[in-house]
Order: sequence, then C-alpha cells, then structure tokens
Amino acid sequence: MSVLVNSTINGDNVSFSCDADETLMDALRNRVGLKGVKEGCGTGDCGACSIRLDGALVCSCLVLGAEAEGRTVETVEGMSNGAELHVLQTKFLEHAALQCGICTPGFLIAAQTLLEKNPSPTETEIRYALAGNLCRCTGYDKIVRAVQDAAVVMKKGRKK
Amino acid sequence: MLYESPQTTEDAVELLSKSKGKVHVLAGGSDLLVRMKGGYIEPDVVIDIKRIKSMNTIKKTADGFLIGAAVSCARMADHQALCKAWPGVVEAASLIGSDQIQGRCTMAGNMCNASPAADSVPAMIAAEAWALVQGPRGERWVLVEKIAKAPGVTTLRKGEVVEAILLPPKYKKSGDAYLRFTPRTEMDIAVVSAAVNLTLGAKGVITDARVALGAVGPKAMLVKPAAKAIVGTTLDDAALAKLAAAAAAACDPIDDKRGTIQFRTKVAQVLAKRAAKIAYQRAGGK
Amino acid sequence: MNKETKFTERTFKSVGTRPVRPDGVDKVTGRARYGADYDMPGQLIGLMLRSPHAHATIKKIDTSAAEQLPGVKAVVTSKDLPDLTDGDTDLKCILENSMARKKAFYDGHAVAAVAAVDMPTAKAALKLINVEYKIHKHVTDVDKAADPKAPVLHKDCFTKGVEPAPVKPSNIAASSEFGHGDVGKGFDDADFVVERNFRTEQTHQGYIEPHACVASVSPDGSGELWVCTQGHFVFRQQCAQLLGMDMAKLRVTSSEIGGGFGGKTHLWLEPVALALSRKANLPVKLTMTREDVFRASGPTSATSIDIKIGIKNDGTITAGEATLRYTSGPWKGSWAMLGAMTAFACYDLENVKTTGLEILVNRPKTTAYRAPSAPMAAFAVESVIDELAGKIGRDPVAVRIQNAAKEGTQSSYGPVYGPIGIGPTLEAAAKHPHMSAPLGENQGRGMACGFWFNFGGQSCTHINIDIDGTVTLTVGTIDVGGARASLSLVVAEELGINYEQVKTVIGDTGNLGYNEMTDGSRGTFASSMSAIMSARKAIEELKQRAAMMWDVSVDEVSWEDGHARATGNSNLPPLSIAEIAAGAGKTGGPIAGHTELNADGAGVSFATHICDVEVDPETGLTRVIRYTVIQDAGKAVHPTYVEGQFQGGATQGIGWALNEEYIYGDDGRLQNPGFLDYRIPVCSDLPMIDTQILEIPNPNHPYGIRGVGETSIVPPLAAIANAVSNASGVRMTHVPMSPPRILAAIEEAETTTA
Amino acid sequence: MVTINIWGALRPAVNGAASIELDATTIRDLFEKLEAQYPKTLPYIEEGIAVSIDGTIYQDSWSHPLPTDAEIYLLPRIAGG
Repeated sequence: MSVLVNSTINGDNVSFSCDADETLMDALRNRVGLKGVKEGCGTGDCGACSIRLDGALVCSCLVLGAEAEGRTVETVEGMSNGAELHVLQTKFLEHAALQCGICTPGFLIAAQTLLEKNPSPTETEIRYALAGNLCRCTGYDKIVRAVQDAAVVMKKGRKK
Repeated sequence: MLYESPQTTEDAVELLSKSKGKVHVLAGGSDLLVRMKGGYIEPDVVIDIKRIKSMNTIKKTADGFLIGAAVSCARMADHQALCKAWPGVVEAASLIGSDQIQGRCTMAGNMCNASPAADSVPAMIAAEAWALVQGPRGERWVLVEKIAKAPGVTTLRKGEVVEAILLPPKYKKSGDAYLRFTPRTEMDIAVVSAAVNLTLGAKGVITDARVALGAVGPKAMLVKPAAKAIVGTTLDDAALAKLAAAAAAACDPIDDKRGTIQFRTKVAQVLAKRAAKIAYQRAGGK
Repeated sequence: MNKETKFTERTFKSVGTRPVRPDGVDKVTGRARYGADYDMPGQLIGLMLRSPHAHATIKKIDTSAAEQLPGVKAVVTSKDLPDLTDGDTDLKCILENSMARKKAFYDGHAVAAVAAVDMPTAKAALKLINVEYKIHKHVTDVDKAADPKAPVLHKDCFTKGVEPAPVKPSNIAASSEFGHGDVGKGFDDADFVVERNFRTEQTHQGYIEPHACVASVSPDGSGELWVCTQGHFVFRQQCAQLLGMDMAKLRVTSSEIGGGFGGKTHLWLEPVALALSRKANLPVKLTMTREDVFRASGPTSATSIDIKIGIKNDGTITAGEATLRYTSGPWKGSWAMLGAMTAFACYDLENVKTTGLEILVNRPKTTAYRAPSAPMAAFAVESVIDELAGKIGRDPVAVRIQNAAKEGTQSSYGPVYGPIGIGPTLEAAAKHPHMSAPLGENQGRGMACGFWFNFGGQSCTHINIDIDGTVTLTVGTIDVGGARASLSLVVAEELGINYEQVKTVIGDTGNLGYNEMTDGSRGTFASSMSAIMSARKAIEELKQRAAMMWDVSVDEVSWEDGHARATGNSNLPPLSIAEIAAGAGKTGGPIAGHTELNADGAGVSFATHICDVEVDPETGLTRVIRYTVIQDAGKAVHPTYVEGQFQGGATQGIGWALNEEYIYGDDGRLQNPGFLDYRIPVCSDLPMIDTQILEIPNPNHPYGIRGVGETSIVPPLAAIANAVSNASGVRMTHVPMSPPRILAAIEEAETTTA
Repeated sequence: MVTINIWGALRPAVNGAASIELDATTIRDLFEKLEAQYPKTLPYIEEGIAVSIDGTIYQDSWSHPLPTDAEIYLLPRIAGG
C-alpha cells in the first residue's frame, strides 16, 4: 500500500507518496526526481546512495521512504549554495577525484559529513570515514587528496 | 506491506502481537532491508521502533548503561562515558559496516538478527550484557548469549520486542576488548571474532574473566574454559597458550565463502590472545 | 593511414596541462545522467527471470499466467528473439547469452523477461512464469572442465586450431600457439629451470553502475535505445542485427557511464529490452541489480597456467614456455589466445612457446576486463622470473633489464617492436627512491612488469566552428575517465585556441559515422587522431574564408595561434577564429571539419610496478603499504587523468591479487554476488598510489600518444606475489592471495622446514 | 613477393608453414591471395586477422601497402577492455 510522506528535502518542504516497502533511495530517485542519489548495489555495500537523514550519514537504500516522514533529507543536489559550488565539489574537480563519477555524489556527502565533524582529519581518518563508499576508477588516491585539500580551505574559511 | 511507526513500547508490543502475517521489527534496517531487496523475506507488516522515545536513549543508571534498542551505533560512539567504560563493546559496535551503516544499525538489531558473525554480540556477551525484553506478558531480562538460538533464529516469543540492552557498570580495574578478522579493513563480515572482558586483583592477577567467540559456531558463544585459562594468572605466555587451546577447543566452525574450518580455528586463537592482551592493558595490567 | 598521422616533434601549449573536465560540474552536482537516470514517457519496468541452475535444458516455459496478470504488457522468451545471426558465431553467442534458448548454461542465465506498469507488478509476474528444467551435471572449474571426463557443454564443440581436428567433442573450444626458436634447446642451455602451475580465480570488473537501458521500439520499425555502454555504435549494429531492424532506424544514445573496464563492451540486457518494447509497443526500462551484475555479466577468466622458464647463471633467460587455460564461460572466446600472446611480451627471448586453450565452463560469459587476459599470464611469468633471479643470486630488476625487449626485438607473439618503453620503465624503477626505502618487520618488496597491445580502429569526429569562434568537437567514443577534457585539449592545441573555447560532446549514432568502442585503450588515441585531422580540415576552411575576407589567394594565408595571417601582406591584421566565424554566413556557410579514419598503429604499452606489503604471519593478512606505478604514456595529454588511469588499474590489480574472486558452491551457484563478499578494495585498504609517467612518443600518432588505460592492471598480481614472497618467505601460486591461502602456505612451509 | 609470418593456430591452414610467400602489394591483396591459395584460412579471415607491418599492427586498413622488404606478421584480431 501507498504512504504519503512529508519531509524537508534539501531545505524545501516536499511531499511524496511511495509504496510502504519502497526504499528512500527509490523514492528520492523516482518520486522526487533526485537522480543524484545513485544505486550501485541496493544493499548498503557501496555508498553511492549516501544521503543525510536528520544529519546522520546513511545509505538511502537501507531506509524506507516512509521513514522520512517529518525528517530532513540532504542529497548532493543540495550541496552547492546556488551557483556557488561547495569547497568539496570544487576540490573534487581540481584534483580529478572522479573518473566515471557514479560514486561521486556519495563520496561528497560522506566527505562533507566527515569534515563537519572533524575539520582536520588525518589521511587515515579520511580513509576510514570514506570506507563505506566504493570507487572502482580512481584507486581513491585523488579522492583522499581532494578531501585533504578541502579540509585546509574550509578551515581557513572558518577562521576568517 | 503495512508500515507502522508506534510511539510507545506498549503500542509496538500490541502491534507485534496482533498483526497478521509476517511481521518484522525495523530498527536500523541494515539487515531487514537487504533481505527484502533480495526477496528473501516479504513482510506483511514492518514495525519501525525508531520513533519510540524510550528506545532512543542511552541512560547511565546504577545498574549500568541502558542502551535503547533504536540507538544507532554511531550514537554509541559519540557517548563519552560509554566509550570509557566499555571500549571493547563500543569498538565492536563501531565495526559494523561503514559510517553510513553506523548511522542506522543498532546493537539490539545486530543481536536479534542472530547471525553468528554479528560484531557486537561477542563483545556484549563478554561484558555480561542483558537484554530488556518487552512482551504481551510484561518485561523480562535475558542474558545476551541466550537471545540467539541458531543462525537467524532467536528465543524471542510472539509479540516480544527488545527495548534496550543493559551493559553492567564499569568495575574497577577491569577492561574489555573486541577483535575480529576480516580480509578488508572495513565493510566486511567477521570471519572470526573474539571478545575478552577481565578484572584484575592485586599484582595484576586476573580475578574474573569472560571470553566470547564469534563466527566459529552456529551462534556467538561464551567460552568458559577460555576464561578459566587466564583467571588467576597475569596473562603470561603459559596462560595465553592455555587460552588459545581452550578457544580452539570451543571452535565448531564451518567451511564457507568467508573462511575455512582450519583458518577460523587458527585465527580464533590468535584473536583471543590479542584481545586478552588489550583487555589486560585496559584493566591496568602491564 | 596517411602519413600526416606520423609523430612530429613539437612544443605543446595546451596538451600536457591539467584543466577541469567539461563534464565535471554535472558529476559533482548530481546532474549527470547515467544509464538508470533517464526515463521515457509511458515507460514500463522490465525484469528478467534467471536460471537458478548451472546447466539445464529448458523443457518448457509457461508464461500464460504472467501474461494475464493485470498491468503486464509483455512477456518475452527466446521465441521472441528468433535467430537472425546468419552464421555469425560471435553474434550467435551474444544472442544465446542474452536469453537462454535450449539450455541455461550458468546460474543467472536469463530465461524470460517481463515488462509491466511498475516494479511490484513486474516482480509478481516473474513469479507466475513456470519453467521446467532438466538439470545436467555442470562444471565450473577450469582444470576439471578441460578433463576429458567432464560434462560437455556443447556436443558440437571440437577444439579449433589443432591438426588433425579432434573427433570427440570437449570443453576445449580452441587452441592457439605463439612463439619462435626451440624451447627444448633453450632449456638444455639453462643453468636453472623453474616449472610451476599458477591459478587465478575469476574476477569482475566491478563497475559501480549496474547495467541499465531504456528501449523504445515503434510499430514503424524505428527505435531508440538509451544505454550505459562503452560503444553505442557497436551496440546499435548488434542490436539491429539481432532484432532484425534497419540500423539507421535505431538511434542509440550513450548515457554517462558509471565504469566499464571492458564489461560494458558487451550486450547483456539491451536486445531483451528492445524485444520487450517491441512486443509491448511502449518504452521499457531494464536494469540489473548488483546480484544480476555479478551472476550474469562480464567476469574475466579463471585460469590455470603451466609455466617453465630457464635461465643461465649470467642472467640470460634461455627459454620460456607456457600452456595457458582460460575459462571463457559457455562459449568460445579469445581469452587464452590473448594470454598466450602477452605472457612473454616484455622480454627478448630466443626461444619461446605459448599455447592458449579456451575452456568452456558453466559460468557467465567471459568479457574483456582491462588488458584482458594479460594480468594472469604476467602473474605466472613475473613470479617465475623473480624466483629465477633469486636462484642465480641476482637483483630481479637487473635480470629484467638484461632480458627486456627493445626496439628491434622480435616479440613473443611475432612482430618486431618499434620504440618501446619496457627498458625505460625498468631503469626508472631501479632509480626510484621506493626501491631503496627501508622495510620493517614482516614487510617485503616486490616488483613486476606488464604489457598490453593497445589498439585503434574506426573513428569518426566532427568539428563545428560556432559563429562566436567557440568550437564543438563531436566524437563517437564514449568518455570513461576524462577523455572529453583530453580531446578538447588536443583540438585547442591544433587550432591554437584556449581549452575553454572547445566543448567536446559525445554524439549519438545518428550524428556520426561508425565508431568502435572505447576499449583497447583506444579512446584518446584514436579519437584524438581523428580530431586532429578534423581540426586540420577546419583550419583549411578557416584559411579559405580568411582569404575570401581579405580577397587574397589562400596560398597567402597561414594559420597560427588561432588566427589567420596574411603572409604576403603585413598590413592586414590577423583575423581571429571568432572574426572569421562571425562572417561565415557570408563566406560560404558554416565552418566545420570532419574526419573518418582507421586509427592504426596504436603503440604497445609497458609498465613496471613496485610494491611493499606487510604480511601478518599469524593470520595471513596482507596489507599494501606502498605502491608505485611507472608507465609509458607516449604523450600524456592530461597528466592528471593519466595518473588516474595508472592508479585505478593498479588498485583493481591489488583487489584481484588479494581478495576478489568468484566463489561457486558444489551446486554451481555463485555464492558471493554482492559487494559484501566480493571484496573490492575500500579506501582504508590502500596507501596513496604513486605514479611516474614516461613519455616515449608513439611514432604513429601526430602527438605521440599511446593508450594508457589498461596496462596498469597487468603487473600488480605478480608484484604483490613477489612482495608477499619477500615478506613471508612463501611463494604464492594461487590468486587471490587471500588470508586463508597465505596462512595455509605459511603453515605448510613451517611444517616442511620443521 | 612478400614474406608473411603465420601465428601458431593459423599454421595448420597453410599446410603447417611458419611463413609463406605471397605476391601481394596491399593488405587487401594479401587476404585475397591468402584465401585463394590457402582456402582453409577463410574462417580465420572472416573472424578477423590483423596484419603487423614492421611492428605496427593494422586491424582494418585494406589499402595499406606491403613493402617487399617489410617484416609482416599475421595475428588474430585482439579485443581490449
């Protein structure tokens, strides 16, 4: 059966209806139209569908759409401030931290969550924080460097 | 499928008791939704317990830490007093999946999933943790090692739901540790795991210990002979050798895609020794 | 090709810089559309029914109940895909693989498909399809399948390439031999000979994006296909043939591609999606789940390789011989052949002989995976060379340098090499600081070399000079990792304008002539060659227009730095590309340049890798703690993306070496069809991957470009095996070197020495 | 006349020879004469044969000339990833 869900998605009040057994990933993609939420596995093993639910980093494939009722959802589509890209987005581009790009939205959300919690992570902390996001193209090297660089820039920005 | 999100434990119990068909509790969802996706289960009713207030808190009481069944492992890791008292349990809970999974998964869910490889369960068993079970006939307390019966099967009765896990208060000069073996650093299921919780007396002699092993039998198990092997010792090499032998004797693993009988038995010994050393150090031993 | 494709020395302005890719912003904001991100109006949801059996005859399929379910618009079986392959055996295999005909050959083989109004209805419909199977004995192991007593997959399979032809059918589909000299004599001359069997398990490309497409076929016979693919022109051709459609009426658009690595060179879902759409007369979206991807798409071969190499005390390798058995799934492939060709390609050998055997098994159809077949052969060869170096007490790098192939060497697969990079990568490795860095307890260092052919092929490009002087380059090779940036750089270089003025787009099959896939490391090599030619044609046109604007002869116009210059009249100020373009309407209409060519002469590619590992002697756990890739790029157009290719390939090799493998149960079913138990490396498993790009120009490309995409996956298996050997004292001959395998080897070695 | 080297699996189709002589001037000419003189090579030609001329591999270029002193190898067509 169908359920009606009211959520705050990327800052906007959004209502959508979905099947009771439909995942939030499917609902965001197919009901709300946020295709930046990617499906790589559907079982929480790849992180491509990473979003934030009430601020917590989660795989949206392991959340029911119905669970989003009254909660806030953040996806990659809400990351930039209008036309101004988030520092992480800019650094991912500068460092070529993406090749095919399918894993990128998930990495960005995970990295954003990390840097908000830990503004000066070590390389090891970055690697463990991003371990839930699989990338098959880059070998992670440039992703880690992009996050390191973004951390430096974001810290400077805070000091100002 | 029907989705229910009760506000109280009583409502959850009532829904669990009265709902028809296949009824499943949704805590973190990291197992339930995977099984739904694979078509292994097709629930008629899913009861989401995350909106129940009493299940969403970590309370420090005289009896210890009462951790609500819907508390995510990520929230446990943010609780400083809990981390200080039970570093082994928190580490075990923090090893489940990725940060993404941590944001959802719960220890109670890990326990009720009844997988022999569940990371938090051996650590809870070593800690002598109890589960607070609410049911149509009121509440009952069950030792964590008594919850799983067989892979995927629990001793919970119709209508029952775990409301919280109780970790005992931290004893003086005690320490716990959990180690698991996985081929990858993260995003993996334990091939073997070991948890040790011990208390020291005078001169660093172990006065009390609990040793638990995971993924070497149909369920995580408390290994009393392994504890016996180190009680009364200062965890010298002889004691460690006896601990390893007792751990090996308790192993009854299977050959599967994740490891062989031989490998699991060998590594269970290695992990038991390593975990014991960490616990010993955490308890203040040298 | 014509001679202007030959390399000429030049100083580059754009090529070699590192700008942001044109598709970048779309990919960091969630805008980029991949296979599953596109919807057509009125689209249905398709689902496949797959065989749970490894080897079974399909006696009967009853689809009537499914067809009657409300909301179901089409059900197809192999009957809806009649055999139109007309003797084309490759196409026949594609047909049989996309939908089982008489037999299901592996766990996961598609047997039927439905299209319905939504996913729940499609799922319900699948359950209503009743398939009656007769189950046969199956075989998944490479050596067991080659045994004469094995269950035979195809009664009409007689080994090709041997004389006299066998009279009994077997699972050995083909044999191919390469080499020269006399290996027997070579082994007689050797002071040491090592002979071993090596095994590698089947791995998957592991792209994060599962296969997905949306197909729409109209009653008038025209159709559209949106699909994630490495080659939409190839997909169009094969789909049109299989469906009996006119090629021109089937328009295929490639989506952004979420990784391919060879796995998206092959049709899996697409003919079925088209058949469903044709039957339903509505668009159909068909996607794979991750489980489908593992069970039923593109794995590489599992192998068993017998190898024998001889060496003299002075370090000369006197002979190399190998018999290489590669699984190819249920149908013949050319995977063992590629293994046999590449095995000894790094070395200058007087006596060499390789035999490749294609082995049929009840596993999914083997597909190309980055430098297909080369990593396994290199694992065997490079492991034994390391062992031989140890036997004669020489440094493994020095032994390799001594025997490395060079310009003029006859390769192990036949032809004589032109200028090549194996020697320089080895020399660079010898000098690299990594080589002399200290190691800790339980740590070991290993190195290994790798080779891949690279190729070119049919390519077609088009350049439009827009009226504001900006430039659109349309190519037909899809972009897997930044090719649009590289190709924009090349066009900017040729036209003498800024990178920002050039936009490269991927055309659909209606926009350009046929293009081969982005495979064989050809994307940048071949499309850049074609783009350079298109740019040169556009320059000729620009000069004509400038001549017209100035009213001088075109012979008096030169092209320099994005401007036409009047060579005979210094009073005329140069005309910029924008100025010429602005007047295009008056000087003859739009300005464009178009090229179609066969990009031959892709330069062969070599790499040397160095790695350090730490092995836990109590658990057999291996961690890679340092890794360096040294590879020849010919010319690195966009060095950052070249590094990315090196790093990504190395990491895939690391995963293959340590943990990735297909695990089949006794029932022939795949036990680990997910990312949880098919363990690709995660971020915390790895160190930074250092890279060193060498540039030895390819003489057959105007800029000296070679392909760079594939070679980096070739050395890691052996480099890690050699490092593990140095760290733990055990020689691993079975990949992946998972902890249980390493621990068992350590224990066996302890028992033997005790 | 040009000397054409043959890879192992194709040798049975040219009576076991490791190399053959053909009076061919282009790649197309080579294939036509190969098929005419050694009909058993036809299935291989249909499957795809690449021609290496002085170390450069040509997969498709029919019109490419074959210099008489060139080193020519026939190879199976290869696939990549």
